[in-house]
Formats: sequence, structure tokens, C-alpha cells
Amino acid sequence: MPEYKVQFEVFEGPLDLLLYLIKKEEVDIYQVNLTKLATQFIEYIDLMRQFDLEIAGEFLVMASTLMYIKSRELLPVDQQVAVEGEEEGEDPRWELIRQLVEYKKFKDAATQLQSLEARQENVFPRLPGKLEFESTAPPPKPDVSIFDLLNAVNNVLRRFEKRDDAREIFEDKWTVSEKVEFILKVIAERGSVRFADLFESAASRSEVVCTFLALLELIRLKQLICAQGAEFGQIEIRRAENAAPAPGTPVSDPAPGDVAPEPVLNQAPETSGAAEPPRQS
Amino acid sequence: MELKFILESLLFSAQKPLSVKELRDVFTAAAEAEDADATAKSLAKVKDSELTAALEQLAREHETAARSYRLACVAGAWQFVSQPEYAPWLKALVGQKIRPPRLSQPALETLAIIAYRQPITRAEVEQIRGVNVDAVMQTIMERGLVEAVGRAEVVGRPPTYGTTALFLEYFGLRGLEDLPAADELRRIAVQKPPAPVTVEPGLATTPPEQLALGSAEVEVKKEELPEQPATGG
Amino acid sequence: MELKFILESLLFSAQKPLSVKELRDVFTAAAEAEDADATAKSLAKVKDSELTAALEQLAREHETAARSYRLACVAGAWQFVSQPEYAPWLKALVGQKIRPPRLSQPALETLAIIAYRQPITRAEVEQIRGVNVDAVMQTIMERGLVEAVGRAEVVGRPPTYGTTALFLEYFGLRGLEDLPAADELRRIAVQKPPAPVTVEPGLATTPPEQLALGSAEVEVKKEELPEQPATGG
Repeated sequence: MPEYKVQFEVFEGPLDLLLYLIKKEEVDIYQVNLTKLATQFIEYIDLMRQFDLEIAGEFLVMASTLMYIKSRELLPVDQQVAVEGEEEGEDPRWELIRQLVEYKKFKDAATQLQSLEARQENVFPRLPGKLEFESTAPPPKPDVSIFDLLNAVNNVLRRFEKRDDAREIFEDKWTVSEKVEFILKVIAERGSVRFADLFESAASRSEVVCTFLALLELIRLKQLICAQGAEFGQIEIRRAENAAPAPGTPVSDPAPGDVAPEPVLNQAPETSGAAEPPRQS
Repeated sequence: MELKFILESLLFSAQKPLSVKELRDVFTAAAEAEDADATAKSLAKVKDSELTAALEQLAREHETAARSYRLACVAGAWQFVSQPEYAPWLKALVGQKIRPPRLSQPALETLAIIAYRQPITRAEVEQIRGVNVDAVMQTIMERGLVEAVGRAEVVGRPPTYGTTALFLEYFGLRGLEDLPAADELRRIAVQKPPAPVTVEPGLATTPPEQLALGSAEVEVKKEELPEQPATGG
Repeated sequence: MELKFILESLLFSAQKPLSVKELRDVFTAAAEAEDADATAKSLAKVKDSELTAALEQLAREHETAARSYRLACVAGAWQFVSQPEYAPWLKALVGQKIRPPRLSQPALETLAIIAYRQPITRAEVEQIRGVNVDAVMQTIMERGLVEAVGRAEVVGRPPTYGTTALFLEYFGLRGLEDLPAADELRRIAVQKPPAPVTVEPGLATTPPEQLALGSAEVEVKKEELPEQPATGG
């Protein structure tokens, strides 16, 4: 008796229990004696009751189907045909067998999936180390630059200003034009400059913004390029190779074919929505 | 230089499985490189069908070589993987693979039904399994193995379900056609035997008393059944 | 199971070159595993000379197979390497590496606040940004840009956060002092957010935006100011 209790708990449903009963009989599903199967099934249900096990509704539905099949079989053959408009294809016996065969196939398929699952646990993909090419172009730049970070800082600052209109935190003494000249002067002297160095001496937000806008403008006008040697390296700013020579006076001496920089400098840069225009009238 | 060897070297060096599309993009990019040679340029517009043929040829060669690894295509992406029998040493080298807990029997059965019969409604799954599948559906959907794929053109327009790419990856399948015995299970034709064996001589005379067992339940119609948790669930 | 194939599977799956000693350690570890089978156990004390012989045999086999990769021993460590003639396509493959998704504006703002105000608690970041930052904090922590650095000496001892070395690398900074316009953002005074236990019921219903506006008075304390802004100049 106790073995039954164990069995009940592993049956997924009535079809599972029926397959178990058929397997115990060691017969093919097609050959199974449905009357005998019905009797055994109902015995199990009854046992489940005796053990106070909760019986799922599906088991009761199956029990009723089996009872119906069984009761039909007990009728003399000549009376069997007259069951309320039942067509040949709807014979509950065929329906049950079809259901069992179908369920059995999926149960077998589930077993195969299970072995695939276990197999995959033991399959290790080749995970080679990263390839390195020494003489190749620099790897992709980081997806975010200090421009973005600066912009984020400015956004935060701007919100703070809005919160406290009374506080006028700066008074501009810088213009973008001045910063353009400053940057070009530095580049002319040193050949190149690190991005961070440009901001080293900045004392206020407005100065940072002006320097930043000036830089964006010069990049946009293809006077300068930003380069990053190593993936996480310093951003280096240097003169663009094909830039028109503009020693000291770039504002009044635009490169041929380029947009005249002077009026542009007083507008918001188009290259990037990154920064707001300088706060000067 | 043979196409298959270029593909092999790419898959050998890639850090993740590569699809035919991704491989094609590599050939395009290589042909556009400044220092691209004639071979690289000649492969600029290699066709997907050529790539697939070369990949399959490659997979067959590695299968034949019967080494400790093979070239596998899982969910449409190609990758070198180890043969399972070397797992004991690989585990010692790289540690146990991080995998979610193994699937339960009900989950596997439900997955199998959905995999072979997709798109399929929840009610159809329940009809095949003969039990309520709400809880188990939730589990396999949360694990990303199954997803809603549309709606059935029947009353109420219930959602239909199908398996995901993750399902293929989890079981190491190239595609749904790779499922074991796929054809058979997709369309089960159950033959009607000449006559079902129902009555054995002697059994036909079973006393009616036995029929009384559970007679109260006999009247319960399927539609009226309240949802009850499955036993042992 | 042949020793050379086990070695092959190890070298094929390893992320770095393995020395004979490292390989020997793998065999020892595999033999000590709970579920070690007879083969694994029999190889517990495999000799270096056996390993070397098998590795050399393996290298010869791969040389003969003449595929797109070979087994090489460099500085005493064994590794599968691709043949140089496939470099054009491998370069294209590496160049196509998928970049991580861009940091969102909220993520950047949060990062900026932490960068300038570290060490800082989550609640303080929320005070400045005026919104809940849970999701965004998770993102930047997962990207390794921010980490917990200690605990604040306030009720509940909430963790404080700071930027990582990766943050500096990412933005090409030598150190935090390289951050542009650092003074101004450092100067914004933020009221310490109330500890959770002392929150008044009425406050809980205040929209976060308003909460932030009210509390984020810019109280510039003289003694905290390292430098005066340009205003005075």
C-alpha cells in the first residue's frame, strides 16, 4: 500500500497515470483493455481518497470518461449504437486512445529534451582570448566621451540655477572667440594638447563652456581633430592634417570652401546638441 | 585561400557564436579595408548560400576528424564547442557552467508540446497534457524559453505560444527542424485500429457494484470543473 | 579516452596559454572532483613527461591537418593560434566588435554628480538630481564606473559611492583633480536627506521634484570654498 502513495505524487495528471497503468500491463496502447484500465484507474482514485490526497479535477473528469466507456461496453452490442447522435469518429474509446498515444509521444520527446539538456551542461564553447593586432588602427573609442560628461555637468548646474534664480553665479569674462584663439595658440606652440589640459586653468563654468564650445567649433571647422591613441587613453587634440594654415588668426581667415567661422561662432554649434550657447548677450 | 578556412579562422577566433549575416559583414568589412588584397576584395559580396555551404562542409570535416571539439550551429549561429565527454577536465579548468536549474518533468513536457506544435494556445496544450498548465507556463515563460507569438483565430482570440531562440540555445539545437522526430510529432496521425480491445471474456461480466466507485464524480462535466491544483504539484 | 584529446579540449577551451604545470593541475583537480570517474582518477598523477609527449604529438597532428589554426608552444605555454594569413578577416572581425550601449543622459548626470561629490550616498544623489536613481545607479555600477566606497556616518549608515579607476580610464583623466570645472559642482550644498526612519508621512506624498527643489538650497559656505567663482573677479 505505501508504494501507491509515492506513485500518486509523481503522476502529472490522469494521462500520466493511465500510461503508467498500461506500462505495468506491458501492452501496446492500441492493445490495451480499456475496461480493465478503467477499473484500475478508479481503484487508484479511490486509494487517493483513502490517503486523503487532494485529487485534481482532471483525474475526476478522466474517471467519468472511463466509467462511461466501461458502462458502454457492458451494454449488449445492439444497444450500443443508439447513444445520443454519436458519430463514428467520436467514439470515446478512440478519442482516449488517440489522446494517450499523442501524450505518450510528447512524453518521450520530453525525455529526449531532458537528455539534450543534460548534454548541454557538458558542452563548453570555445572562448578564445581577445585578439590583438599591434600595428592596426586604434580599437573603437569608448562609447562616451568627456564631452558627454561635461554636458551632463552643465545640465545639472543649469537645473540648479533654475531652482535659484536669485543667485547669479557668474559673470562672463570669456568669449568663445577668445577661447578659439587660446586653443589655436596652444596647439601652435605645443603641436598637440591633451583635452584635460585645456580645462586645467578654467575657473568657472562659463569658462569651461566657452572653451568647450570653441573646441567643438574648431573640430566642426576641421581645424582640429580629437584622437584617442589607446582605448582608454587621453584624448589628444591636434591640428587636422588637411586644415588650412590659420596661424593665430583663424577667425578672419577661413579655409577655402569652409563656412566662414566668424558668424558661426556666435551661434549654437550644430555639430552637437551637447552644450548650450554661451550665456552672453 | 579557401572560403571555408577563412570561416574556420573567424569562428576559431570569435568570442561569441557568429551568424551567417555577421560573417557576411566581416567579409564586407575586410574587403573595404585600406590594405585589402585581391582575395579580400573578391569576397566582398560573398553570398549567404556560399557561406552556409562552406560552413556545413566545415562542420562535416570536423565531425569526420573526430577530435575533442566540433563546429556546432545553435539557433542559427556557428561556434566551436567541446565534446561532452571532456567535461570533467573542462570543469576543472573553467569551473562549472552557470546554468539555471534543470527543468521539471511537467516543464519539459509542456515545452515539448509547444516546440512541436507552435503556434499553440494554452488550451490546446492542456488538452494534450490533460492537466492545467498555468503554473508551468509561467515558469517556462519566465525562463525565456517560450513567448507569446500571436493570437488564435478562434472565439476570444486567445494568445498563441512558441519557443524562443533561447530555447534552441538551451538545448543546443540548430533550429526547430533539429528537434528529434520532428515530422512525426508535428502531425500525429493516430491510426484507428481495426477494433479496440475492450472486453475480455470474463471481464464483461464484471459485477456492476464496482461501477459505483466514484459515481458522484461521473456527472461532473469538464466545463464546470473549478480549477484545482494538480496532485503533488 | 586518449590523453592527447583531453589536452586538446583543454587548450581549445582555455582563454590563455597553458603551461605543462597548469595542465597537470587541471588533471589533479579533475581527479579530486566528487563525481570523478575512473579515467579522471587514473590521470591524477600524470607525469609532466607524458603531458609533454602528448602535447608534441598533438602539435604534429594539427600541423599535418593544415587547417587555419595550429597548436603552438610559446615560452613554455601551449595555445591554439590562428595562421597569420587570415589576419585581414580577423582584423575585420575585431573591428566589428559590438560596442557597449551608450550611457544615457540620466546615467551621465548621475555619474557626474558622483564624480564631483564622492563619497556620496544614493539619497544625496537623488537630492541633486531630483529623481529616483536606483536603476541608473545599477547601470553605472554594472559598467564598473562607480562602486561602493564606504558608509556614511548618519542614521542607517547608508553606503557611499565613488568613481572607479575604470571611470578615469574611460574619460581619459589622470585623476579626479583633472575633472573640468570641478569647483563649482563641488560647491553646491545639498541638505542631508532625512534618514528613512524619520520621514514624516506627509513628506512621502510630496513629488520628488519638489522635494529636491526645496531642499537643494545652494548654501555656499565660505569656509568650504577653496576658490571664489569668477563673479568677484
